[in-house]
Amino acid sequence: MLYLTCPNCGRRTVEEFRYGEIPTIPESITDPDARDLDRGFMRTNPFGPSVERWFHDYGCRRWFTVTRDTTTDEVL
Amino acid sequence: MNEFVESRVRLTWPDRLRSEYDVVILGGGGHGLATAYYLATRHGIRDVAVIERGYIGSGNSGRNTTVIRANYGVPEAIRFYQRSLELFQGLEEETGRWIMHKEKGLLWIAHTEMGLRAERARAALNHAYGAETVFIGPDEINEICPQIDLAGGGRYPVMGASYHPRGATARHDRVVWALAEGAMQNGVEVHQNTTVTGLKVSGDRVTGVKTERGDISAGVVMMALGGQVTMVASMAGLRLPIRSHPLQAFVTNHYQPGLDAIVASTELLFYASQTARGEILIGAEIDRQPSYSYRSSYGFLSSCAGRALALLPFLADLRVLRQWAGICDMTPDYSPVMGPTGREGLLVTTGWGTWGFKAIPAGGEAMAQLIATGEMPELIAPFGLDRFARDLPLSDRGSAGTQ
Amino acid sequence: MLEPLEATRVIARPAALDAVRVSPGTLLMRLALDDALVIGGDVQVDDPFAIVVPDSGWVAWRFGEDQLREALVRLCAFEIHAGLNQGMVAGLPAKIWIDGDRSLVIVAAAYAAEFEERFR
Amino acid sequence: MAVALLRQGIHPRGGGCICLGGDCPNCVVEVDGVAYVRSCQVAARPALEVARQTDTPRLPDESRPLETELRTAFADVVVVGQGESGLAAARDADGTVISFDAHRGEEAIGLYAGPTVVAKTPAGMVSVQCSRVVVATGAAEEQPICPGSELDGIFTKRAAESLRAAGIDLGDAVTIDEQPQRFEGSGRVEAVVTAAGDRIAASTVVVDLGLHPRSGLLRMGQGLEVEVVGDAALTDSLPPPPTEGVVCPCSDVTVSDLEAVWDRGFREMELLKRATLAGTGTCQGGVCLPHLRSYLAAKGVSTPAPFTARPLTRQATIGEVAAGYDLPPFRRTALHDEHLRLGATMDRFGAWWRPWRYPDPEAEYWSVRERVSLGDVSTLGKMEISGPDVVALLEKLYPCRVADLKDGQVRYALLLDERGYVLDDGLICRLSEHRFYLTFTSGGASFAEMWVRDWAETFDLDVRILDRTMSLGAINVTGPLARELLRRGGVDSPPAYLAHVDAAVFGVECRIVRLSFTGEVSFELHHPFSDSVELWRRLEEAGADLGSYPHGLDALFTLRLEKGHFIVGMDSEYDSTPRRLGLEWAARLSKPDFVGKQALLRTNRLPLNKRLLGWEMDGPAPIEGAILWQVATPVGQVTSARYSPVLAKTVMLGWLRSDPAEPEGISCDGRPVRHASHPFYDPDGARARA
Repeated sequence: MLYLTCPNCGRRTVEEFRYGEIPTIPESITDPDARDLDRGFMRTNPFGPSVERWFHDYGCRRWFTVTRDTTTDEVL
Repeated sequence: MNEFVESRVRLTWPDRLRSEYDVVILGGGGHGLATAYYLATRHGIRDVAVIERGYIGSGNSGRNTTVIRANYGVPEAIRFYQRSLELFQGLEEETGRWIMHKEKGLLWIAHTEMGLRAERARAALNHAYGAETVFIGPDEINEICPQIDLAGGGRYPVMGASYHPRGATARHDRVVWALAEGAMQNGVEVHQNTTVTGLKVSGDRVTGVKTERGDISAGVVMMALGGQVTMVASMAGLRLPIRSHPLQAFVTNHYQPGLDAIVASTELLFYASQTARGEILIGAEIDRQPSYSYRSSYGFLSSCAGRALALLPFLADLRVLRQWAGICDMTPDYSPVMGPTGREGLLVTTGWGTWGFKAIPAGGEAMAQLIATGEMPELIAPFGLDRFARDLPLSDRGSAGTQ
Repeated sequence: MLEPLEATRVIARPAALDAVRVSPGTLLMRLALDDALVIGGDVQVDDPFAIVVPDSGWVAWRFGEDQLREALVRLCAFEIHAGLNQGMVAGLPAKIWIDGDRSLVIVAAAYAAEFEERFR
Repeated sequence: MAVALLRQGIHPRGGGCICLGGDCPNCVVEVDGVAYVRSCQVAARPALEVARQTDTPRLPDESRPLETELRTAFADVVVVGQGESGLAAARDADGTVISFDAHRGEEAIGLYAGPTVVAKTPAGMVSVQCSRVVVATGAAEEQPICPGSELDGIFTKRAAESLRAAGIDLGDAVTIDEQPQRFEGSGRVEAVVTAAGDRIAASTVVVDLGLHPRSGLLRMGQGLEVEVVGDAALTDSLPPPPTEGVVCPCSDVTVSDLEAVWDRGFREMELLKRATLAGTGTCQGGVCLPHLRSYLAAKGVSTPAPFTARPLTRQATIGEVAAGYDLPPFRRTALHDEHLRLGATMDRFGAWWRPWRYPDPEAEYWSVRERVSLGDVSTLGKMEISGPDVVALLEKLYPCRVADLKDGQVRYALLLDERGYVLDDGLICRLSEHRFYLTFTSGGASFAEMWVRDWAETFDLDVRILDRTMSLGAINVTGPLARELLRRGGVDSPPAYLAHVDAAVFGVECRIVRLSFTGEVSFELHHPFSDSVELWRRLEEAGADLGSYPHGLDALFTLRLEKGHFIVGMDSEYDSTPRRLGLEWAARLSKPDFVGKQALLRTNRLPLNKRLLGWEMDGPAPIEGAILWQVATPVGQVTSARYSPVLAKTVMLGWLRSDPAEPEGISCDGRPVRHASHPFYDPDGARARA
């Protein structure tokens, strides 16, 4: 039972939200096709702090950004 | 003694970790051990070490809901899982071990016209590609599984189903042990409690692995890691199309056999079956957020129970014994990734999402063939990592069982 | 106690919404920084790009605050405070306005039938 | 209940050491048809039906309606356990405190993130969100592990005290404080042989073997704000290693079973557990865990950690844990009752109830093709968007041009994801220079709002966004006489094809959007939700003498298929690029940028592996999903197939997955099919534009 705090609506269970990823592409990938491919399919899949977007589906219907530790689900 | 005590498998552990093997397999779960098993038994490649961080089968191999089926949504997957289903059918005879394999038939229930359309299409496609599946109506559903409430609690009327008679279950741990034993008997070394700390890289080539117990050189390194594959791959500068999500499940106390079929609903997003021991095992969709946390949630338990009851109300009085979570590596197209990585000497089998257990024998067989021959087997050629660059994804979300 | 809600929806710059004053008896619910639902009155907002439209897509139930709080213990998993609360109630998206005898539960009209059944 | 049974001389399970603490499986019974109920944790009440439980109970045949509910509470501190230390913790805690007392039947069943404690209480299920949890669950008494432990007449010290306090005479009870060698007797204990080898005759034996902390909740709460007090905080000292007898009474695992699997190489705690099933039964290791650890320690395994604690610590039924969960809600359009009045069969499409068929399917179809028909399209996604940067945003979001749209114009558009795959489709209506009205598919509406908002924020563009899906109704007036019906509603100048106007229809303010999905003249009347019923009825009345009959989804699917319109998610797949769908014109690659453009540039250079094509065949339609065969090889799959009354043949859309050259020798359902260009009906669109 993970909880998130919507800056507009307050603390809610995760069931109220939708997850949104912030893609991170290594700067070393400079070729436009390779960047595009990486953005479309490859994932950093962070083990630890992860900056991500959440949409408050059941509330204000706005996005917000949180940092969450993916090993504990704790919001940092 | 209960009849389920493992009384035949014998595991033989090596004394020491050597500094060189022909093949090093990272991950002592079903896929890693199956690859080792087939390398040793089919190809005579025995100088193999399987490196496991915990105990064998401690990852998803010991946390899944044990369904075996081949009714997938793209031809390439149907062929692959059909091969796996057939290997499972022969695994007890081949290994001489009781893996509690039992064919019980699998029902995917539809509750709307759109659901009917999807299940009819699934049946047609699977039939065409050799995985027996038929579309059936409520009367036949009732015959196969009389416990299903055809009214669906008033909200989810049972309008039809695709029925996959060869759908089966087996005991996950016993599959792992049978393969481990078979590999060990043929010379494979399985090293438990050994954590990989890095990959040995020389230019574009991976030449071995670093572990807490010392470095190992290897002709081929194969990653068969559930949950940790992104991190290990990054040690070779490799990026993967993987996001790791928890998948939760729960189980009841044990009861006499009575739920004969595996029951699933893609709309209600749950599936239920009865284990050989008599427990009712219920699983659902993955958690939406990527996470490596094994912590269970009450929200999952409550909603999964509620959805299961809509179709199987007789479950209401069964006692919940425990709930748990596994970590599923999900690809963007909901199909696994098998084969070369673009780094010489490094292979991967990953993206096993919610469908890894059923693929254990075929995945292991194909990866062993790849290692032994250097050629990508035809059966898994479409599952290569290069499919994304070639824009040939194998979109199979509808077959995840939980989507 | 179900009633269709005749409201006005205002999407505007947050600062423009901050400056809005409504007459007594008009209820302005600030759904988000740039979003307000106005019940029972007109609203003028200083934003040429504002979207101000009549919004009849909601239904409301009126309760006394105590009665509502007691019911919500069974129906929602978050803590209710005075004023506007938005979140999952009885499994569907709802807005709860807590203000003594003027307390309301508001859901999209498309969910009215479901909500009525679940609120019992 | 256990006490009540014992008072009558009935051992709840027939035998086994009784603890009365909820720690062992030795008092489980079937209560009112529910198996595995620990009788020591249930208050005896008149009319409860209690039955002796077999080792493997039968599955219930049916279920009884469940009255349980889940209540949510909030507190600063939750104290689990109300022994001395629990009471003290509750007394000394700052802020609000909620306590659970197992002696009052309040059992915490799990500790979850938050922290959140879920408990089963006589009043129902309770979920408490708090800042801190105090685990004061005390300690369990060690159970005897030796031959004969399954006999009746063995009690832990605390159980004996409780029974005596309840006035039950334990007769010649002897107390032992070390693990005995064995119990003797048949059914009921007759003697105990102590560790020292002394045989003591007794019909009741009280065992006082030490305590093991009830640490399940604590272990479950690792990483959370959890504190442990009292006996639950005891250091767990290991008992002497078991040598004989049943270690795990839930799964009937003996010491010799442990020996057998140990010898076979199962030497990790988890492997030992999984190979024997010790610890996987009712008490989840409550009895056997200390002994398993001791067994392994004696084998030289250094301090074997207890196995992972997982919920539930105490048991609840599936029905009980489902309490408080509400199934996903279904939506109704404002016209739901109108459809029922007209006799429609309703079906769910995504989240919405929609009319699938009305009583006369022929009339549904022909009224569109020859007269006029009403369709409820209120479920379409609808969005109003304005702002100084609105054109810039839409130019980025859509693969077609947006800036050149004139006020009042409408354009059909695809929505692509970053991989160049079709996410959704819909209309772009320009209201004024900085104001647009967008539509999306019924299934795509919810996602579309997230999508548009996300990109607006990502590009930091100044726009106002309002999703109007749930607040506007929409009625499609379609057919050759649609214009006449609108005229009767007071609309003298309806919009031209691919244009829109705002006008009153029968007094209802509408945004009239003209396009055509059915292939005939079509006006979508978007209007306030509260006016839907009025508008529908007025249109129905006014159209009666025109031969108007409403059409549902089933007819619509045929009508649109005749026009060759694909439906996102039904005909398209995850990887459907415009090229694969034959809609390359919909993506203008000469635009500076749009979401998915780079992907299209990249993938358009690759060989084309599959295409969505039009097909036709004689005779009735095969199932949607039928396979396309080339001789004996499957080469594709039909996604939509309908018999077209107006064309007197079957028309289909379907994927061809082989070489994309002109396909030949294709069959379906055992009959030949022909690749055919679509639209199948009115290919130049003269009727829609009329």
